[in-house]
Amino acid sequence: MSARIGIVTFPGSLDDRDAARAVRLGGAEPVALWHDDAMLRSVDAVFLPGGFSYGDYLRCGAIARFSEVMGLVRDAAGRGMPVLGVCNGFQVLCESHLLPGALVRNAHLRYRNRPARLRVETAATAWTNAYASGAEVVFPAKHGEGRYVADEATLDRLEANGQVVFRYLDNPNGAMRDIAGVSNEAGNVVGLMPHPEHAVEALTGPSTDGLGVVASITAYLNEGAAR
Amino acid sequence: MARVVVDVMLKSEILDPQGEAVLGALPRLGVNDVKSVRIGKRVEIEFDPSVTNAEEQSQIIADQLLANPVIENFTVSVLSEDAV
Amino acid sequence: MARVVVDVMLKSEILDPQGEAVLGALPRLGVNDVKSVRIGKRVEIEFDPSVTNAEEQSQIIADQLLANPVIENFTVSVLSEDAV
Amino acid sequence: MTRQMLDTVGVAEATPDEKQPYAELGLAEDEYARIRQILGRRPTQSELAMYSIMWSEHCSYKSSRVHLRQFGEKNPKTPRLLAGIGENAGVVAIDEHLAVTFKVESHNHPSFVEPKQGAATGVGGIIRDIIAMGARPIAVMDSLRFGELSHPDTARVLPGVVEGVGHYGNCVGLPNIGGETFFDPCYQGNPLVNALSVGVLPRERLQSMQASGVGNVVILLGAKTGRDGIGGVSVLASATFSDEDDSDSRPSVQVGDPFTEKLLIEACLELFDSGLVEGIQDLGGAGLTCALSETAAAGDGGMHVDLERVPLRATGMEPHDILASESQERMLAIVAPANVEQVLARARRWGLLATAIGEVTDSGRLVIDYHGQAVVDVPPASLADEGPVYHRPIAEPNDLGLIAVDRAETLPRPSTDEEIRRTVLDMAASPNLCDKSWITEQYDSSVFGNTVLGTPHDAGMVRLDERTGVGIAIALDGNGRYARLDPYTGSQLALAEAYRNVAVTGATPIAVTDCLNFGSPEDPHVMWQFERAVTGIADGCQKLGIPVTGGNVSFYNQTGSEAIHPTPVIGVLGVIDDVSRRIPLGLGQSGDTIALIGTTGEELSGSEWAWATHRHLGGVPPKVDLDHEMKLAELLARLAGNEQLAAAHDLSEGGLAQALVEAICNAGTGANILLPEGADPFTYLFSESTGRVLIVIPRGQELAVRSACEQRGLPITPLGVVDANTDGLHLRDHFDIPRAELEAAWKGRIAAQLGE
Ligand SMILES: Nc1ncnc2c1ncn2[C@@H]1O[C@H](COP(=O)(O)OP(=O)(O)O)[C@@H](O)[C@H]1O
Ligand SMILES: [Mg+2]
Repeated sequence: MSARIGIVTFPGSLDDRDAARAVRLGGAEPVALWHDDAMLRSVDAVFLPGGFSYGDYLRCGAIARFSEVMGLVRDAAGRGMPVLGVCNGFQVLCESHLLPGALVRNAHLRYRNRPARLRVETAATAWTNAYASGAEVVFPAKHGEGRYVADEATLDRLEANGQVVFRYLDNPNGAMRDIAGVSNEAGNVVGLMPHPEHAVEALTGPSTDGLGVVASITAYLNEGAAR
Repeated sequence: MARVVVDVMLKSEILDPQGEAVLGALPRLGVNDVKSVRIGKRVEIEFDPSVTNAEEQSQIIADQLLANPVIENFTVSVLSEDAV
Repeated sequence: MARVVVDVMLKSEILDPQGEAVLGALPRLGVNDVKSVRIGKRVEIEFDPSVTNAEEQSQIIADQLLANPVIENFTVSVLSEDAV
Repeated sequence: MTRQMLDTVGVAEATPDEKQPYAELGLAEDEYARIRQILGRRPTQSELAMYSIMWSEHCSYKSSRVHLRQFGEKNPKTPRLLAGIGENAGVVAIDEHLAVTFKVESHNHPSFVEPKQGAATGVGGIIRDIIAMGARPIAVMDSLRFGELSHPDTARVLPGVVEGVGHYGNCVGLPNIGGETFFDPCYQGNPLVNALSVGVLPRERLQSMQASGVGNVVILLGAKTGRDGIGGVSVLASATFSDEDDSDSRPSVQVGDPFTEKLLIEACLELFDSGLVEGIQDLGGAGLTCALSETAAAGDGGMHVDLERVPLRATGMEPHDILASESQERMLAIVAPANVEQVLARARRWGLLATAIGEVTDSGRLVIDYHGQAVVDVPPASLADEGPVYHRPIAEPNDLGLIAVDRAETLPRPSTDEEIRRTVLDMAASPNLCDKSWITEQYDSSVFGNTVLGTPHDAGMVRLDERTGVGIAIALDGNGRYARLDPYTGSQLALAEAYRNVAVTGATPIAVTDCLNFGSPEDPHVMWQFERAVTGIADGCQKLGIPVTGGNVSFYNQTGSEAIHPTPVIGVLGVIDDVSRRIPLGLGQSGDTIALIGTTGEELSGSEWAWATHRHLGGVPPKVDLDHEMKLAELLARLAGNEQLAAAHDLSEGGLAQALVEAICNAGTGANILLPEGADPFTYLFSESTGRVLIVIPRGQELAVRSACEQRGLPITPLGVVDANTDGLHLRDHFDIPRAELEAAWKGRIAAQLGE
């Protein structure tokens, strides 16, 4: 049976359909989750897509944190369920304290849309195990508030624990230590600013590298099932 | 050293979608008695100790740079003027 | 009716590129004596007249929603508490 | 009169001699007289506000209507056209299941006053037109014109406009798939911001704006109503209550809330899919006034509204304020009584306000009550359809003869290889030809995952259906300079360019939308330009066999007596059966052949070269040959279908030189070019003769492509080869320009000029 990946739609989510397409192209089954529903529909993993949840009006992701579904996601993540947040989804995870740090206004103050070259720093997460550590991938990066910040002690800890998952090769936003994506300590929760779900078809994306994310979660879940 | 605060708020007749979004989220925190939320900018300006006309200069900065007169109002307040 | 203002500012150790940009633009206005500019948010909350614990509620709102403790500090001030 | 006393229909009847500020509201004396005649009494304040808005140039098209009729008369008949001019946006069939709706609209003046919000709400407004047809908006485009790039006010207007276009589109989740950016001093005080949106719908989901079915409920969806953009109508307040000048009653800028717009999109689509609405209309320029009168007039002719039910954002709003407000992100739905509960529930689920404010009647009148008292009682068609029609005087500008003989072909030209080489670089760095990434990087181009071609391609292309691969391409083009020289030819040049830009992607053009940006219609010279431009477009579309499906007129783009160049902006929509067969911009692979289709004449008048190097505008614009354009489009579609082209690029401003620069800068390889025997290098590189396309032919296809051209009588000239070993541009016997030097010239100009 293929893995069931829940994709959350908040009011203002934009990439929910695209995330579902990526999941489908990667051979898993997308399951729509609604922000206001108090159920996770027995999904095996959760994907928080990009967009502007609640308009991103106060701070990106700040209001989405209070949704019904995030309460469930927080509990499930605590029990080890894999959770991925992309762009706005990453912001929601940071605001929900499921991931360390915060995402603030790009240093150059503009929204910028460019393909980003990234290095996969660790394959030891639920969402990156299909890549080789150190592999180079290209995902579109497009955001106005994607500069990753945390205090120095936190950054040192992330580096030491192998929680820096993706690093920019050409830092597009001033992120500290070129960080594009991080994980929690257990490695089941991952967030990144660039969009793997927009790099799944040669026809529409700068690469098809994003399929690796779906391959990773599928492999991770299969392995779990086998155990 | 002079510290000045410039508060920039949207004019009352201008839609403030940020404020509306926060207002809409408050019930989720269990807060139900708020009538309105408006969100603006707070700008803290720190002048060189030698400056004596910090307020005047801040007026200029606020008027020309910090506020967009078409949609925003501002107020200038001097926090401390202990210039030598 | 109770009106409360919550000021939210980036922590001092967090780079504020918007403030830097304003600072950088000041010489063009002929202002050269500014040492620093920091830009934050000013949130004006208006409670229902019946509310008696506006300050307390504002603390909660600020702490949980208006400010992100990883990067921001906040202060709450009650402007008028002429609730009946 | 005091604020407490409502100007009701009864009061109006009782006080026939009350002085009314109709002139301040922009109504002529005879128009006011006609209103009195229609009503058989003086209008109430609210009615006066409604007539002044609906009979304004913006809403009634009173100066343009007599000319725009040509579109209807000359439009080729095509079974593809499911809805045309007069609807919120034209709808064209794509295949037996899908249809597409698209339209371009201006938001020029608001974007000058408040660039960011003006541009943002321009995008928001055009998106709602698309929703109103029953479609899901799937992309946006923007056509922007500013004063000189180096002018200080451009540094205010341009970043604001771009931020507004980007912010709104990005937040509402629509990819920006292209547009144009043009600088000319004539736009200094009148920047042009034209926004296009396109949407897709299953054919059976097409919606109408009719308020029919007596007893059906009128529901207002979306944002609360505030004092936004209550332009002229504030006169009513000031004229009547002169002693009370609080800032609250001043008209204000409209602020966009893309988040609410996104909720409107999703909620409306759910309502359509569940068959819950009978009619739908967006609230645009004239707010409730327009939506109520248009839906009522299009339906059974009667409607009753309780205005106090409209949710308000501001205090102290009077009935005429509520009716005139241009608050954004609102729609009006007509719903059967049995469905009202469901509609309200769906809206609630999306966190969207929805309020029943009235119902359809068979009275033949639009009756609006405010707390039980009638403030409006009018025949709705008198507002919506029976506005004044002007036959404005027309006169050819007297300077045209002089301008025509002042030909750019006589200007001094670069002659040595070094001078020509320098010119290639200077032109590439000129504001109109330089790379626009600083702008387009602020736009999301890939959300939805269906963008097949976006910036910097000649046209944007999106996939409509993942299973069949069917897609559409759209290009948006205009050239005010050509139109200034000759508005008839100029508008056809814009049409031809947009048509060709669609064709070079491999798509087949099928429909047109247009935004006509002009000066004051009260100036007979401007009216002449307008008439010529409309005729040019109508004739051109008739010839090309593609209908004009809708558009927008923007007059009064002038400062004092100085009008902008007449600037028709044309959007052409094309269809492609399989988007994987699209032709990209670029250079293909090393060893591929580079060739030019079309004929290069000596046509430099109105060209970018004449302007950029001599600040010259004179002569007659390049000739248009629409027969040729049709053959060219047919050829390109065929070659794309056969996968016989590796790349293609339309030649436009800047001619062959600029097309080569762009192709090289968007490819990893270089171009090794040999100009044809006897060609004058300068003319060949910089002439702006139309109907030309630079193509790249994969190895082994040269003969097939050549014979396909010859069969159609299309001249093809081999120009050289793609060469991995050539660095940048190698023009044999003349000069080399290494890639680094080309890119340094072409890129970064806008950022540098804006100090970033
Ligand atoms: N304001 C804009 N918004 C979006 N795309 C733009 C804008 N300005 C220019 N572009 C894109 O930049 C590219 C070059 O523009 P242009 O030279 O006008 O193209 P063309 O001459 O083929 O019409 C095109 O892909 C166009 O869509
Ligand atoms: Mg063009």
